[in-house]
Amino acid sequence: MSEYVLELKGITKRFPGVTALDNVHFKLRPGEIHALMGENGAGKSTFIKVITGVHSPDEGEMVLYGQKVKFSNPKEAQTMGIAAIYQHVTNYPDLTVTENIFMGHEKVQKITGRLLWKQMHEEAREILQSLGSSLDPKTEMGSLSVAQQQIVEIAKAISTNAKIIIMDEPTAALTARESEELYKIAESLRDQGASIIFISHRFEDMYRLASQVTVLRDSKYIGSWGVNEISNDALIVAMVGREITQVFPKKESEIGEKLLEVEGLGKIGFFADISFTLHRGEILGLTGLVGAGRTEVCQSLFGIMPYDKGKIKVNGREVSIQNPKEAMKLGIGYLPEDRQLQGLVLQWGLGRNITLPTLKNFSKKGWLDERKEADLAKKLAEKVHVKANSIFDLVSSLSGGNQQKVAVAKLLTADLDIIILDEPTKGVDVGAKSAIYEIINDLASQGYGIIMISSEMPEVIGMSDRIAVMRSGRITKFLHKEEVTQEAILEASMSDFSSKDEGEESRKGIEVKQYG
Amino acid sequence: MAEGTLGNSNSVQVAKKTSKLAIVSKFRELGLLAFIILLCVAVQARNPSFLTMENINDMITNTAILSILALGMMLVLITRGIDLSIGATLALSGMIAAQTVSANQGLHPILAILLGTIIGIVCGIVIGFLVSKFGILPIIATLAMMNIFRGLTFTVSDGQWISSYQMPESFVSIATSKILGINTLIVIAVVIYLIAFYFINHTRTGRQIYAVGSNPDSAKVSGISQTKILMLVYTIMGGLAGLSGVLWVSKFASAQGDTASGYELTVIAACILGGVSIAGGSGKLSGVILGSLLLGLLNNALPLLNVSPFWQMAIQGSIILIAVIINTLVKRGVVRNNLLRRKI
Amino acid sequence: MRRFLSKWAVVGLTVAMLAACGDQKTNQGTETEGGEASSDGGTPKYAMVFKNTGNPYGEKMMDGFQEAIEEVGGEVILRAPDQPTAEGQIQIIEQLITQQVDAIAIAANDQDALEPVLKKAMDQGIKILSVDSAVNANSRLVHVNQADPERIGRSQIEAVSEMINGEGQIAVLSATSQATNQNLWIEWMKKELEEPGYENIELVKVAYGDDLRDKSVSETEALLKSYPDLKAIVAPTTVGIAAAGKVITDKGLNGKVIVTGLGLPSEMASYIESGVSPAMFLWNPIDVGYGAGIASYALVQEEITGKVGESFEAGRLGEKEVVEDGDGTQIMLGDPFRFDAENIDEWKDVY
Amino acid sequence: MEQRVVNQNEYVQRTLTNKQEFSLKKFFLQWEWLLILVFLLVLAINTHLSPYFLNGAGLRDATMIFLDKAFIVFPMVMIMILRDIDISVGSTVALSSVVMATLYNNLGVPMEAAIIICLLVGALCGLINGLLIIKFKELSAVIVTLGTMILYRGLAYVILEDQASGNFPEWFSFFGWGHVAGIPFILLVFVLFAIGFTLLLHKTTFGRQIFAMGNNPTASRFSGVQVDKIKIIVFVLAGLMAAITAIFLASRMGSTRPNIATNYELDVIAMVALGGISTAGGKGRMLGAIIAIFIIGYLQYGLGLINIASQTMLVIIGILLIVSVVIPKLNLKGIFSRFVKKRNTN
Repeated sequence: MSEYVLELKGITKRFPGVTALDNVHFKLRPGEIHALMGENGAGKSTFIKVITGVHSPDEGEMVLYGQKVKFSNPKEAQTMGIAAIYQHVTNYPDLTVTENIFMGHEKVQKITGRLLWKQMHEEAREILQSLGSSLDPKTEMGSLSVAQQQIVEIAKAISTNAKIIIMDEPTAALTARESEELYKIAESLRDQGASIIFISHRFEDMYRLASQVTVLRDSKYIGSWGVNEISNDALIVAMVGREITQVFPKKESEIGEKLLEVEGLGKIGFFADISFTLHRGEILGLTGLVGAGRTEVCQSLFGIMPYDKGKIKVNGREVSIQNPKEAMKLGIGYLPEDRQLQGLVLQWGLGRNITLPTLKNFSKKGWLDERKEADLAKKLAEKVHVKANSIFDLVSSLSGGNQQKVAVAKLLTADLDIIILDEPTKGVDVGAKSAIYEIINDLASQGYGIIMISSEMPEVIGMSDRIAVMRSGRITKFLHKEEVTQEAILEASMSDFSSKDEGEESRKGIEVKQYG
Repeated sequence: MAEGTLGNSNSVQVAKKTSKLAIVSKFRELGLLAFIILLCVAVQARNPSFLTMENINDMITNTAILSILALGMMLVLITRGIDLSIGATLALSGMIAAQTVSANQGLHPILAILLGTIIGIVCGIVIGFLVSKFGILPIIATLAMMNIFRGLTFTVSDGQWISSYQMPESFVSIATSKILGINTLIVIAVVIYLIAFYFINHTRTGRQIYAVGSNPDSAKVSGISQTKILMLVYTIMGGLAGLSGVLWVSKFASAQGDTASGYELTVIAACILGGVSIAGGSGKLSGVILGSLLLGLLNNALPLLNVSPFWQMAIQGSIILIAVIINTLVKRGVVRNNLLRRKI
Repeated sequence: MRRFLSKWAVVGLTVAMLAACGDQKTNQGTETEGGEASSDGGTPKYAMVFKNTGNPYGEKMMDGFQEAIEEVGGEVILRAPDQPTAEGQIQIIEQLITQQVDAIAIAANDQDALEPVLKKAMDQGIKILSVDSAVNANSRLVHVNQADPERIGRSQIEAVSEMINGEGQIAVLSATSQATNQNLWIEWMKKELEEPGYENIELVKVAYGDDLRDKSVSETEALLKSYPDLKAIVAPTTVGIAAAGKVITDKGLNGKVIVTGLGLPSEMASYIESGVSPAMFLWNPIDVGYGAGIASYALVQEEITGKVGESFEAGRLGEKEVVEDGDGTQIMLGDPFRFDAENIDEWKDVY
Repeated sequence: MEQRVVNQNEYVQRTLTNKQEFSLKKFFLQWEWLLILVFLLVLAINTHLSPYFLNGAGLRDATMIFLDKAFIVFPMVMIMILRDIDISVGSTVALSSVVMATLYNNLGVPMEAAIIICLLVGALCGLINGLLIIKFKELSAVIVTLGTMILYRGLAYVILEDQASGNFPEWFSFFGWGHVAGIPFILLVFVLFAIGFTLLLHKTTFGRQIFAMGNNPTASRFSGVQVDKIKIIVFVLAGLMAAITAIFLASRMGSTRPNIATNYELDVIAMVALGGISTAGGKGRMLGAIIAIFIIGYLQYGLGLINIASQTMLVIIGILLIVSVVIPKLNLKGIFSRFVKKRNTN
């Protein structure tokens, strides 16, 4: 047993309606960086929440340093030397870096319980320096960039002198340069004898860092390999679980006239020089890494966060879009990434959710015609095959996939031309996935123009006619269906225009690793 | 090599950032201070008797109670709460304390203060319980308790006032006596502030108050009990209100049923002026002191300037609104700076 | 378990509170002479509505009213809104109308705001009289006036002038600037000051303390600052005079600046004894209430109708006559009573 | 392979019912029934305590006493469904009425015009609240309206300087005192507004969108609901209704002054909370609030008839408010635990 610091056997975790983890195994050697790969919704995040004691598993056991353990809360895990850096940084924006690092395990004088600021600031400074950052520990957390906050999170993990550090998509929001910095930190931690679980669905991370890789798919354990034991393709198959061409039904729709033209769209701090066109019946895949600015671009198109530079033309007519209502009037619809927060009113029946965007369609002078509403809701809910008994079933009671279908149905009520889908299959089970693909294709063949944001390469490749790759706020490459390959996309999404010099370096670095 | 360069560039960035932020965050206090000084000069010009040692002393003495209450309110606001019941709590504890001392003249003033504080604490606990255990909106809970406490005050007083002749000299002298030549009220306020300073800056619990206000969710992950903190905060608020009740009664040598009705607004105003954020998480003692001083100053100066009493409310209201708006604008500025700093 | 706790707590809380109002109800009961019980319209009902609750001056007035009604026999109802507002008094009067009381004596928070509701009451045959602070003439039969405002005003100036032996600056610290009584009195003070003999007395300012402790205090302090050689402060309001007395005492100006005006003996006792206020005035609120009680009885018995010249036997106050008062009529209870070191002891515990 | 299968049952055409199935249990588990019960209880107790209570004319005219502030309840229900709160309404009443009176008395503006302007002032106050709230989202409605609460009343004092201003024309007293066919005019107006607002909240797209926002502001925004616009409208409505209250109140007192309608906000919030509008937003019915108005109104009236001291009423109303916000939370827990137990047994 001493061969592994951490071993999980047959972990199963169920949530109402969905099995998040199904008999998952995992072995972690001391001083290794272990990549945990899988598509969005494969169960990676749930898995680490189990390790860190946020969730307690329904089945299976966990062996830490050779003895069985059972965490009832995060603190226990922490004291046992497990620290996690979560995907969405969780910190105290109003407090100083030092406090964020030491929150929960402050240094206090034995008797008086007085906080020892000097020591904490000192130690904080040291840790940060050991991470190659010279942040002033006294700065407010809220004023730091995401990358810097990540570093503080890592510093926090170190300050608890954790033996096992879990990084959940740490590079998601970082530029190439920042990621590179992070890689170095991870390596130095490993060299100091810490074991690191590195969650990501990006190959470059794995190639760059990991010696071992475990793959989850659809909340099941697929397998564990040494990084150089397994070929890229085999890994993709392991992650995606099917020959890519199979799942995505050929769509038979011819591309029509221009619907949407975007010229030099920009918003300070989020994206710049975004130009592209969208045609009837076309599916434009918009990919790139999380935080590359894809969502921001589309939300600007939909009027959620108004852009401050550039032109938008709909059907050749120049328009300005200040709020979602205007966008919808222009025939633009948007399926948000986070359906629970942005997409649906969970406390409502699915019928009401479907009709919310277009209440005026079945109301006379603002008076609702509830019968008409119910009929329409029924029609659409059936059209997208929502699994439910009544349109009055609460959305919160539906599975992720069905919730997503309801969200899609919302778009069908309005008379739209352009539909923007932000991660349409995120956290959706395989069955529902292919159903949603079907729907998307139907829409395309009905002459809608579709923009599909997705981080899942197989999905993008399988669905799109054209693919725009974004990188830190800019479109770096357009790829046509024919020329598309995973490498091409990776290449484009890793090239870093923001800072030429280091961009070159890091790019080379990656290429080496890939062909090596 | 690469590491080195990275480190440097990083450090440069950070240095810039901190200095900028330092300015921004200092901005409010400084601005407030500047405003206060300006006001002083203006008033002095109009009425030379303003900046006399005696008047300053009066001013600070009158501000003492306000500042004590503002301190408690700051803690409540930091946890994203609000307490509208303190005026009533103050009246209740003041009334009961006064009745007690008038009943048995021998009672040592310290005991009176203790009694009042305890009554306040009880009131605070009730509110804390409603807020933390039942998750009732603080504003609703405290509005209701304000009614109840006020009603109880009238009830226990049975419509009577407790007048100065009924109070033993020892009790009245709490507010008039001097310690080391400084009025006791001021001394008490200072002591409380010193304790508070230590508490919120140098103890875990103190920092946890900020943590809960700043990000309740990660506070849970860090194993901080929100219930406990809320309980604590409202209890402290109640305690301070109770204490203030006794001081108030002793200061004016009279306890009435309608003592300090509507005073909670002044207190909240002081906090907001001091830059305590209603969104929770942030608030400085220095700010609160300045905020209280500014209001104390206004109360003292407006009569000296023969400003019509009817303008005072309007002035107060506008000052509050302006203060909070400026505050948010400054915050936005910071955010925007951070965005601009992001390279694309 | 947790749920149990919380549930239990709420119950506890509620019970505690209800208990609180419980005993409140009871001591109300005694005041209202079993107002709940008597539904038989036999005994006449006399109601008094004061400005606001929790005001000892009002409490004393109500005591006097009650005493009077007990003498002549009848049921007493004593009410006051929780804040000194007209809305509150309107509500109460509506309720009294429904209870078919025979007479309402009211100390008004607003001269005119009560007119509609009081007229409604009178239409239903309820006898309306105002006491202490009047309502306008067409919404009352008669006003029971604690003391002649002219005498109140003049006698305060006389007293002050005597205290500062005829020369020096004086200031007035009043209640709110709309308080009808105070304003009337201040008018008379000014008139008196025009009389010969006051040439050396200068009224420097009329300040308003709004009957709030803290405000009255800072107003007083402001007066002392702005007028360093101020000789006396005249405060024709109980809160104001007490606050002034307190400030003078704390600042050790005892003897330099004297305080006089109208105040409750209980509130002023310590300052009169200490000499901060050599003397001050007030009529006896108990007598005022008593007078109002008898007057309402007389009205109900149709002894008087509120016409000038009528007169009635006002119990221990002796014969009282209805006299003219602007466009209305009033019953005058006589001069304000002077309190000083000699007599304060016997009064400070009375009211 | 396995894929195909899934797809198969994906594509089995399912049908959903669009008929709301009626559950008696659910129907009777509504908060409103509890309220009606309480209401009857109040009537019963009062009738028992005071012989004057149960008397047609009395009950009818009692509404004239407490309905004035009730107008503000309607918009407040919407505001609290939106998870906001407006504590400046009392001051708005004061300001708008004071403006009206001053215009009429001091500036010789005809009363009709003065009334219109009064309404405008109220609306303006609401508009200012709304704008501040949407422009400075970082500030909670509490703090904004706290500021304007002080400001508005302050302005009222500036205008009237603590004087009362009255002697309106004869006909003006009709608002507060007039009867139409034996029914108080104010009651009629109230009923009209009650119906209007109930329909507005429960039968129109506007109302539907309010509920959406109360439950999930973000999702509403992404669904094209014009969040800011609706917020402003609601706050303007609050100001407007406050102005209407001001008119009735001024007419009732035949005059006005800056300190009228103090603490009205508390009474209104109490009514709304008692009406079962969840302070967390998103839930609640107009009907509940309307019943609550009459509960509190007749409770105060009844207690008044037995001459309960006003301070005691303060306490009782306070307790009523606390209990009304605590009870639902307890019930929820209770129902939930029972539900769970059933699960376990089955």
